[in-house]
Formats: sequence, C-alpha cells, structure tokens
Amino acid sequence: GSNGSGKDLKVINIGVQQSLSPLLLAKEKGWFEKEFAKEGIKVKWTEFQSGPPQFEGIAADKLDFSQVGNSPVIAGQAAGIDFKEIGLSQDGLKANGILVKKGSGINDIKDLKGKKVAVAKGSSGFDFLYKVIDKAGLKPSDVNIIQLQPDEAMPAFDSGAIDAWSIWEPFLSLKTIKSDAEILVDGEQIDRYSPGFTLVRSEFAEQHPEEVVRFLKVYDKAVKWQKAHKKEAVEAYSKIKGIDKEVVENVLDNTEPLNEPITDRIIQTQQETADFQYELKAINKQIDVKEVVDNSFMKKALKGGDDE
Amino acid sequence: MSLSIRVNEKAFANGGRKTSVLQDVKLAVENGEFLTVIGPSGCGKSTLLKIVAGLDGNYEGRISMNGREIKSPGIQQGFIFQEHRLFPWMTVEQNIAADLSLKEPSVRKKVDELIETVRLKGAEKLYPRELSGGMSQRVAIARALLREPEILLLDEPFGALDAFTRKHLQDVLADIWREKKMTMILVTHDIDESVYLANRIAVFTAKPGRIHKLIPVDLPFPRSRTSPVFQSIRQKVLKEFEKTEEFSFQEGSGI
Amino acid sequence: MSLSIRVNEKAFANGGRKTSVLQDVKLAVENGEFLTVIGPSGCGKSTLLKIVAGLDGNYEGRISMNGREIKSPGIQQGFIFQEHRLFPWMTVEQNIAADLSLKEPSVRKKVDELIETVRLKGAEKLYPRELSGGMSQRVAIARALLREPEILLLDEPFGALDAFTRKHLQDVLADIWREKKMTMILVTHDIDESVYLANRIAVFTAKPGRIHKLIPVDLPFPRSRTSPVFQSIRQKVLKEFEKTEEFSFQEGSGI
Amino acid sequence: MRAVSSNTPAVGPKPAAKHKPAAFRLAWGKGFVLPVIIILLWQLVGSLELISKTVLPAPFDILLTFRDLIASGEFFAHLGISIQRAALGFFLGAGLGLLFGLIIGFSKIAEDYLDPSLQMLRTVPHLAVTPLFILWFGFDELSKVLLIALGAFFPVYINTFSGIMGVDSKLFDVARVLEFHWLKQVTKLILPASLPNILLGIRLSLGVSWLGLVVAELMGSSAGIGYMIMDARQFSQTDKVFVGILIFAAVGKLTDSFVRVLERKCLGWRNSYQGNQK
Amino acid sequence: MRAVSSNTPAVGPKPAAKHKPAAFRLAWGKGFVLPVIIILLWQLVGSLELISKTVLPAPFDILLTFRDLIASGEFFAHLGISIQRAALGFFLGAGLGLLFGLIIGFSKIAEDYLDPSLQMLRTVPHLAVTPLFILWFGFDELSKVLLIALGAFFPVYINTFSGIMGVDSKLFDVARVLEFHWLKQVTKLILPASLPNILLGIRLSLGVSWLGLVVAELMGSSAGIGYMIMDARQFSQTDKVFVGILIFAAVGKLTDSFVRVLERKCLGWRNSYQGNQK
Ligand SMILES: Nc1ncnc2c1ncn2[C@@H]1O[C@H](COP(=O)(O)OP(=O)(O)OP(=O)(O)O)[C@@H](O)[C@H]1O
Ligand SMILES: Nc1ncnc2c1ncn2[C@@H]1O[C@H](COP(=O)(O)OP(=O)(O)OP(=O)(O)O)[C@@H](O)[C@H]1O
Ligand SMILES: [Mg+2]
Ligand SMILES: [Mg+2]
Repeated sequence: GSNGSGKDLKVINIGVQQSLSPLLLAKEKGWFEKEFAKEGIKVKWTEFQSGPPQFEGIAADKLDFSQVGNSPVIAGQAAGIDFKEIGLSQDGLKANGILVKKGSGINDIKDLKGKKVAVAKGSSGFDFLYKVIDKAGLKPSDVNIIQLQPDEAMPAFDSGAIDAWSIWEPFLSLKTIKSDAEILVDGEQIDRYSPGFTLVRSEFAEQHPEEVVRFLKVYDKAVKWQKAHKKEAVEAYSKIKGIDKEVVENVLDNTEPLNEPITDRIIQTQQETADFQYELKAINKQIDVKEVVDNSFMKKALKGGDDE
Repeated sequence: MSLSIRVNEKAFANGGRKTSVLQDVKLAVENGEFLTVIGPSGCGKSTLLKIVAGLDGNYEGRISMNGREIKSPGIQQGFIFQEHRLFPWMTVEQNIAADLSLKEPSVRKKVDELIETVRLKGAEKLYPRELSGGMSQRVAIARALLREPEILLLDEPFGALDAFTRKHLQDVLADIWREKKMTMILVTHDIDESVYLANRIAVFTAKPGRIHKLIPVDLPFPRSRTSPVFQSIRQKVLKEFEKTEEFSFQEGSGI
Repeated sequence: MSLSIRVNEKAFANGGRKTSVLQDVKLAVENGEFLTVIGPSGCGKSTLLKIVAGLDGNYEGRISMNGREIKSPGIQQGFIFQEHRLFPWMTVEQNIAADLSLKEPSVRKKVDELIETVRLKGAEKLYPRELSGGMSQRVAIARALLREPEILLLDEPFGALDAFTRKHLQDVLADIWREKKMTMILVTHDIDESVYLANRIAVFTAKPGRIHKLIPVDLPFPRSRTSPVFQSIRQKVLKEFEKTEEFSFQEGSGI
Repeated sequence: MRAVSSNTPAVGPKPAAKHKPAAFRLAWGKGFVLPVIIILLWQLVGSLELISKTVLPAPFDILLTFRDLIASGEFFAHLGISIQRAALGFFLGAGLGLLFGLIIGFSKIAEDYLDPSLQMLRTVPHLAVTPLFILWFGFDELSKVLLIALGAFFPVYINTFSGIMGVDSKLFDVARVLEFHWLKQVTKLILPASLPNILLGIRLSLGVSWLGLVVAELMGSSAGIGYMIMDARQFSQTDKVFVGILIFAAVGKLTDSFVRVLERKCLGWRNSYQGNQK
Repeated sequence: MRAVSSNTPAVGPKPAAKHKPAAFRLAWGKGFVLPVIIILLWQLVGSLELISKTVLPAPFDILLTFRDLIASGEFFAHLGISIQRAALGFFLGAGLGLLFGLIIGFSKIAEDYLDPSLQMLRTVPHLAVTPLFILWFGFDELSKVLLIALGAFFPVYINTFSGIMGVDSKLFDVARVLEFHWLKQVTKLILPASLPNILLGIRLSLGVSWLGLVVAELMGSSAGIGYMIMDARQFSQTDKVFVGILIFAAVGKLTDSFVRVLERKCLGWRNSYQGNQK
C-alpha cells in the first residue's frame, strides 16, 4: 500500500530543535529527502528553539514530525493537542543535572537548602529539580527557585548571582568543560529519566501510516550511523553548530540517541511527572500519558528491515 | 441681486464666553459690483469674508449667489487671505499654480503673465521663506487671479506693499474687474484705496460688527485721486468712519 | 554717532545662485533719532533691520552701538517683526509678558497699561488664532514696548491697522520716543507716516538695496499733516521714491 | 472628509455643536463596531470547531478562563505587578528620553557626540541584551524596569529631538530678541512648540513599555502579565495566552486614550487641532 | 547653543559657510568618540579578564569571530536573508501604515471605526501572537515578513495620522477655496505638510522592523542574523551573539542616517530646519 493514500501527500514537515540530534545528521546528508522523493514527497525542515512552538505547529497542521523532551509533551497533551508519541529518542538519564561552581561549598543535594537555584519553568530541568529537592528530603519552599531561561541563567550563574542551576545538555558539557563548574547531581544518580520522544501529528498518522514507518526507518538509519561513526558524527555536529569537538563529544556521551518503542518504565516515569505537574498546577488537568503512546509504527519499522 | 449676504448673528466662543462678532449684516451685491469694506481693526471684516466664501458655516443667516445658497468654498469664490497663506513647500510659481500643473502650456503661460503683472520676475523659483512680506502678498494675489473666479474676496491684499507697487496693483485689479466683470469685495484700511476702486463702500462699526453706512461712489473710471469729487467722498467716508470709532472706543482717538 | 550701520554687502544664496540684497548701506543714527526707511517691496528693508538687530550675522560689514559691535540680539534692540510672530500657545497677555511673569505686580501693571494703550482691553485671554490681523499686530507692538529698549526697530508695525487705530498708535509711539529718548528705526510703506514721525527718512532703491537718498525732516512736534511744509516734504519723498521705482521696474508705474 | 470641516467651534445654531457629549459617545460606540464583528466571527469559527482550540480558543472560552483567573485572584496580582513595572520603566525611559531629546535638540555639540551612539543603541535587540542586563543588574526588579526603560527611551527621545528641530526659527528669533534665559527658552518656546511631537513620542513609548514587559518578564520572573502569557505558552494554555493578549490590548488602548485626552487639552492653542473634534 | 544660530545659510565671508564638507566630516568624527571610548574601556575590562568571556567577550575576540564568520561566508548569508526579510516587512508595514494614516487622518468616519481597533492591536505583544501567525501563515517567509510588517506598521501609522492632524487648518482653507481634488489635497497639501512626521515614523519603523527580526527569526527559521544570535545564545557562543548585536546596531544606524539625509533633502523648504546644519 505504498500508493493509495500517499497520492495526495506532497510534502512532509519535520521540526528539528536546535540540539544535537541524529535528525540534524540526516538533514545534512539528505536521507529523508532521498527516501521520500521515491514517493514524490518533498521534505520541509523547520528549526525550533524550544518545544512549545512545535506543538503550536502541530496544532496548526503545519508540522508532521518532531522530537521533543518530556515536559513539553505533557503540556501538549494536557492542552489537548492531537499527537502521538511513536518512539523514544533518548532516555535522558544523564541529560539533566544540577550545576554548581567548584568550591562553592555545595557538595550534597541537601546543601541546596536556602540557596538560589535557577531553572526554566516547564523544561525538563524544572521537573528534575523538584525530584532532586524531594530526594534530598526538602520542600520546594526550602529552596529559592528562580525562573530563568538558559541563556539568561548563564550570566547569572557565571557572575555568582545564583548558586546552582538545573540544566540540561549541551549546557552541562559546556560549563563543565569550559569553566569551573561541576555537576552536583545528574539523572543517573537519582535514577531519574528525562526521556525525549519522536512525535507525529495524529491525523497525519491516520492518513499516511506507511510514511510514518518510513520516517522511523530513515531516522533509525541516522541513529545507527551516529553510533557507528562517532568520530565523524562529532565532526559533523561541530561543523554544523560551530562548537568545540570536545564539548560535542561529551554531549553525545551523555545523550545517547535512541530509536526504540516506549517502555512501560518510561511511561511510568512520565505519568509521575504529569501527576507532579498537575500538583503544581503547571497543567490544569489530570492526564493519562499512555493515551498518546503508539508503538505500532516503531514495531513495524524495526521488524520490517528493508521491505522494498 | 446676484450675491445676497444676510448674517443675522455670528458669534465665537472665546474661552467659554460667547462673543458676538457680527450682527444684522444685510447686503445685496450686484453682479459685477465692486464693494469695499472698511471698519475698525477687529470688527469682523475678515470673519464676514470667510462666511461669504463658505469657509465658515457656523452662523445664523444665509449667503446666496444667484439664489443658490453658498455652503462650501470653491473656485467660484476666489479668496485672498489677509496672511498670504502660501504653501511653504512650493516655490512662487508652484504656489500660483497650486493644484494646476505647470507643465500644461496654458497654465504655464498664464502663470508667467501673472508673475510679470505682480512684478515677481526672477523670483519664480524662490520658496516662501525666501520672500519678503510684500512679495508673499503678491504671490497670493497672483494665485487668486489665475482662477478668474466669479466673485473675488480680497482681505487687505495690498497691506504690505509700497505705495507704487500698491497703486500698480490697484490698477491691475480695476482693469481685471472691468474686463472680466467680476464681482469684488475688498477689505481695506486705506480710505483712498476704497474710494479709488469701489462702486460702494460699506463702513462697519465694531463690537459687534454692523454696517454703519453704505456709501455709493458714483465716479467714472479711470478716477483721479486729486479731483474734488474724489476728495469730498473721501472726506465723507472719513467722517462716517470716525463715528464708528467713537461708538467703540471711549478714549480720545488721538487724531 | 551712537548707532553705526555699515553693510558693505549682504547676499542670499537663492537656489544656488548668489543674489546681492544690500550693498554699501552706510548710516549713522544719532542717539534718540527717529529714522524711517521706505523703499520698494523686496528691496531689503527687513533684511537690514534684522542685521541691525543682530539676528543675521552673515554679511560683510559692521554694526556697532556706541562703539561696541552688535553681534547678537538682545533686549537693548527691540524688534517688531513684519509678521507679528506671536507664540501661538500664549494668550494675548502672556505674549506681551513673554518671558516675564504676570504674577509680578510691576509686570502685571505695565502689561495692563499697554493692553489699554493698544486698545486690546477684553482680549487679554485670547489665543493668537482667535485674533484678527490688526489685533495680532497690536500685541506684537505691546510686547516690544514693554521692554523699553534703547533702540526700537519696527518693521511695518501699523500695516494691518485701520486709519484711526494707526494714527492713535503713531502718536503713542511718538510720545514714547520723546519721553524715553529711544532711538527708533521704522520701516513703512506709508509716506505720510514716515514724514509724520521721522527726523530723517532713508529712501532705498532695489536690486540690490542701496540708500538712494537721505531726507531730513526738520519739523517741530506735534506735526500737522495738513501744513504746507509737511506736504512739501511729502512731495519730495514721493518724487525721490518714484525715481527708485524707475531704476528697478521698466513697465509703467501705473500712477 | 474631515479636511472639509476645519472650522473653529462656534456658538451657533447648528445642533452639532450643542450635542457634543452625545456625539462623543457615538464616536466611542463606533470604535467598538469592528472589534465586536471580529469577536462574533471568531466565536462562530470557534463554535463550529473549525480550528483547534489550542491555536485559537473561542472568545467564550477565553472569557471563562478570564473569570477563573479573576476569581482565583491570580489575575490582579499579575496585572498589578506588571503595571508597576511598566509604569516605572516608562517614567524612567520617557523621562530620560525627554531630557536627552531636549539637551541634544538644544545643543549641536551634544548632538554630534551623543546622537550617533544613541541611534546605534536603538536597534540593539532587547532579547539579545538580557544576559548583559542580568549580569549588570541581576534579575530583580531593577533589570526588568531598566529593560523597559531602554525601550521607552527612544520614541520620546527621537520625537522630542525632531520636534525641536521643527520649531519655527522665526519664533526662535523672537526669543533671541527678547533675550530669553535658556530655561525660559525651554519652558516657553521649545516645550510648547514641540509638545505635539513629544506627546506622540509618549504614546509610542507607552506602547513600547507595555510590550517590553513580555521580554522583561521572561527573565527571572514569576509574576506579571508578560510572565503569565509566556508561562501559559510553555504549557500550550492558549486561552490563558489570549486573556493576556486581550489585557495587553485593553491596557494599551486605555493609556493611549488617556494621552490623547491630554493632547486635546494641551494643544487647544493649535490652529489645526480643531479638525479632530468633528 | 543651537537655538542661537538659526540664520539662513548665506553666501558670506564667514569661513564656516565655505568649509561645509570639512565640518561635516568633523561632525561624523565626533560621533565616533563615545563608541571608541566605550570599546577601549571594554577591551581593557576584557584583557584584564575581569568578566567571564562567556558573558562579555572582549571587542578583539568579537572581531576575530566576525572575521571567521565572514571568511566562512556564513555571515553574508545570514545578513542577506535578514535584510531581505526586514526590507519586505518594512515596506509592507510602513506602506500600509502610510495608507491607513492617510485614510484615517483624512476621514473622520474611518477614524471612528478603525483607529480604536488599531490602537488595541498596537500593544499586542509579538511574542504572544506568533502561534496565530504560525496557524495562518505557516513557518515560511510569509509569516516572518508579516510579523515584521505588523511592528513596522504602527510608528508610521501614528506619525502620519498625527502629522495630518497637525496640518495648519489655514492651509486646508486655501485648498478648499482652490477646490483641490482630494488627490491633490493629499499630494500637494497633506503629504508635504506631514512629511516631517512621516519621516520620523519611517525612522522609528525601520528600527522596529530590524528589531522584529529577532522575534520573527525565532520561529521556524534556520538563517538570518536574528536566528544567528538566538542560535548562538543556545550554545553560549557569546562572541557570536555580540557580532549579531553589533550588526544590528550598525545596520540600524546606517538606515537611520539614510532617512535623515532624505529628511534634509525633502525638508529644505522648512524655515526651521536650518538649525540642524550648524
Ligand atoms: N477663530 C476665532 N475664534 C474666536 N474669536 C475669533 C476668531 N476669529 C476672529 N475672532 C474674533 O472676531 C473678531 C473679528 O475678527 P476679524 O478677523 O473678522 O476682524 P477684522 O475686522 O478682519 O480685523 P482686522 O482689520 O484687524 O483684520 C475679533 O474680535 C476676533 O477676536
Ligand atoms: N531667507 C532668505 N533667503 C533668500 N532670500 C531672501 C531671504 N530673505 C529675504 N530674501 C530676499 O531678500 C530680498 C529682500 O527681502 P526683505 O524681506 O528684506 O525685503 P523688504 O524690503 O522687507 O520687502 P517688503 O517691503 O516686501 O517686506 C528679497 O528679494 C528676498 O527674496
Ligand atoms: Mg482681518
Ligand atoms: Mg519686509
């Protein structure tokens, strides 16, 4: 059934965030273009700085595929946006952490009490920070939480205006390599996933299921290529983004790309996060995160191999 | 019975207080008549002219031309304003042509003739800020003359001119008036001028402005300023005018 | 030898072309003298007055008062501009007081007196846009008189006034001149006026403006306009003036 | 056409002059026609569910959200702090703008040295300088107020400066002849003459101050309408975003109307302003 | 004090009048004094390593980054696309602003119905309406250009409108007496009379268009100076951010200077403008 419903599809819209994802590699190499050209479909890339605009794009039918972190996904679902999570793109175990300055006297998560900690609300770092606070046996009110976007938190962190910073990659690598910062705690240490997901717009998936599979296959190729050609991948990212290879390598180590079905373990973590966000009134209704998970495409993609 | 002016009342709200400026001004101006208006400063002459031109509709009364009420201004009622009112972004010739195109040969020719007439040869390309007071006034005169209106309303058009240019332009005006048979209403402070040009002189009083006296001037053209009849009319106007001053000012008139 | 005027050359760049407006104007004005200036429209009278006031420094020559060069304007050289130049955001009385405070009793008193003198009682609170042409001119006169300058430069101060108000203010001016012993330079188009007020009359020619003739007026005050001496001087001025017109205009003068 | 009716208001028999308040009310009413039509269409589109709610919630839903926000007290807390920030920033920025505009308009030397630098500063994007503001001023109220002030500065500055440049040199000459002290030159000549332009600058600045909130409240804030909007956007709570947008529009319009009333009061002497009354 | 020197330029013996080009060059030079001082101080601070490089890189480092960006061709690609977007947005926005300003300034009816809505639109924050733009116009150039146009619209609109309100009613009367066709009223009276204000609006609009790039290029863009800045910010490449900021400042200043030259040319008839030449 590669024809039929595929007939009226002229172009697919892929959103890519400004982070180091195999999607970028595939984009550079033109793999998606090549694959979809077989069906006469064009590929349109749109770059984003953060998650929420991508949901706006999905809601407006202007975006078909994208990759987003755990927190925006929950917000998107709570807002009633029609999408499906079709794959796990990373587990994010080491993608989140809390940075402190070396010699700052904060050596344990308990020391965060009364300290100024920067975090961007609604980000994965936000959720992570609350988890850390909980783990340390503190209450959120024990810590002076300051809401700052990453690029604003950075000067604040450098100038000592804040004591700690709950942040994700590539900032963790950047800061630890380029300046005198160290990671107080990361997700691995408190066993906290910050998963990332591959999304598809629901309507698109219903109308063009085979193209969704095709997308996952190409993405799988990119993921595998990155794992197999680590050096070249580092080289490529470094060139595309203009950042140091050393940093890129570190980032890649911490954020290993995946292309897998979404496991129950991940779903459970997500549900916890969602409940927690509801508790905080960040989202205004209770959601069941399972509802947006759809592993069927991934299963087809992974077992099918080369079906053409 | 061509131009009929009836202004029962014209008032301004000056700082909340209503001040009556014109009252019971009734005038019938014949087709082709030359009426001059004199009166003390601030008596409402300019206000009357603006009403006649259709520039000010807020009055009680009715202005009609050949039976039709004048409600809005137009090129049929030419107007030379007391303060020149040139467009500062236009040169002398552009100001005279105004909305007409100087590229049109007929306009060009007429404009050039008028520039000659008002003695502004050589100043065609100057902007208003580069003109002397009298030059600006002459531009305004040329602008109004270009349109050859049926009625021409002139508000002290020669006030800023020297004696000779003034006399020259008075004659120009008289010539045009006779040739084109325009109806003219001219406001002036110069009694000689009013006698020299008018068929009839309206002498106004002040506060509120009313017609004090209408004095006919039955002299043939061209008129001689030194002739005894001229001088006697002049004296008469002066006497009537003096009375209006007594109405409005208590202090000695200083003459 | 109080006020010495020497303008070798004053030119304007009109559209790139340099036009000479004044040439070789040399005048010594005595302390307490009353000089009137007449000349064809556009000959440079206002320009000269501005130079004397220190408003225009771009000329070749030198103006000095009691030996000191005048380089900038100031209250010692009062100026009544040809176009009134009132501040549109100030009422009549505020315009007269200008930078002085009306709350000060001495200023208040003088302003009230001057308003009476220029016959603007009742119009104190009006804004310039609510004034007639003549009223505005009188405000400008009052503003200049308030400061009692040493030299008063008047650029056609009575042009927009009716005959009686004009005569009244001429007398007011003559009184002030005699009382305060001011030096006055008055530009006018009214030959009668110039003879009535002046010690000396400067007749200008045009293109470029030069002094054509200096005519002394040796008449006692108060002067009578009808006296034969007055009339003979008037005739002389007229004749000299006529000559200047012939210099500058080819066409018939129309008189 | 308004151009045809520039008469000065007169005490005349024309009814138009007498019923001004009614006319005024009518003019007000007219202003609502377009918004009401748009809102009705919008509600229609929303009710027919033609567009996803997340992208464009219907007016009625927005109203409900608005009610909830008011009921919870959240709304007025946000509004209060935002107004405070915007007002502080505006007064600081517009005040300095007026001052610099006057100084630079007044003195050629100041213009030569300062104006080019200020013109360069004008097109430096706010979003790009926030890190520097945080570095220099921290993330407290100060840096937010300063960021707003930075935006509010320029419209007033440029309009004041240009207003002064536009003052009729003939009136300057009068001031010179009357030997106005420089202070009098400013208060009696320059300020009144450039008032139309200054008020215009103030109107633009008020708008900019208000808009500046969005960027200012992005940084280290947890209250304010700008924060509310951006926070709601993070969570795709579009109805809340729209409540914010509507408040921005309403407050913007209100302050603007206020300045225009001021304009009408202060510019009574203008020979031109009459045109607006009809 | 400039107020003291409002003479019209004259062909006179004063040397000042003759050496205008030199004076002009000098004035230009003066404008650089302040920036140069600031840059030197900044370099000093940078060289002494008083401030972290990631927060405030030294001018020299910025220069090096700039050189690299130029060498790689990346810079001109970004600049080109940004200029194109800003220019399109500006022409669209300012053009419509002029049109609406004229229409609404000309007709009282249009004012009553349209102006209140436009004033409300004016304070709707860009960042908050981007979702709507995405919905209506997608992520393509169109929505970016429209977003910029939205910002560029208002300064020209308000300045034009207010410029028309400020036209001397005495000149309107002349136009009525001469029975100007409405088109002539616009071209021969209203446009020239409000030109000073319109040019002012254009200056402000140019600035806003340029600034609008930052927000416009935040949404689904992968090229442009605004994108470059925000992208570099994501990765803490502060030197690149500063290159962007400096380009913003430089282009802003350049376009502004251009309009001011235009101003000087178009407003030669003004009796007041002379003040600026000295
Ligand atoms: N727009 C206005 N608002 C209020 N009052 C006005 C207005 N225009 C004129 N006036 C008043 O109306 C009266 C008459 O003014 P007008 O200009 O008609 O006088 P005029 O006879 O032309 O005087 P002049 O000979 O001095 O020009 C004056 O007292 C003036 O104060
Ligand atoms: N700013 C200026 N720029 C260029 N030329 C000017 C300027 N001011 C005056 N002129 C020219 O200088 C000449 C003299 O002007 P001025 O105003 O001194 O004449 P005037 O003798 O006062 O005339 P009037 O009696 O008509 O007022 C005129 O030809 C005029 O065109
Ligand atoms: Mg009058
Ligand atoms: Mg003159």
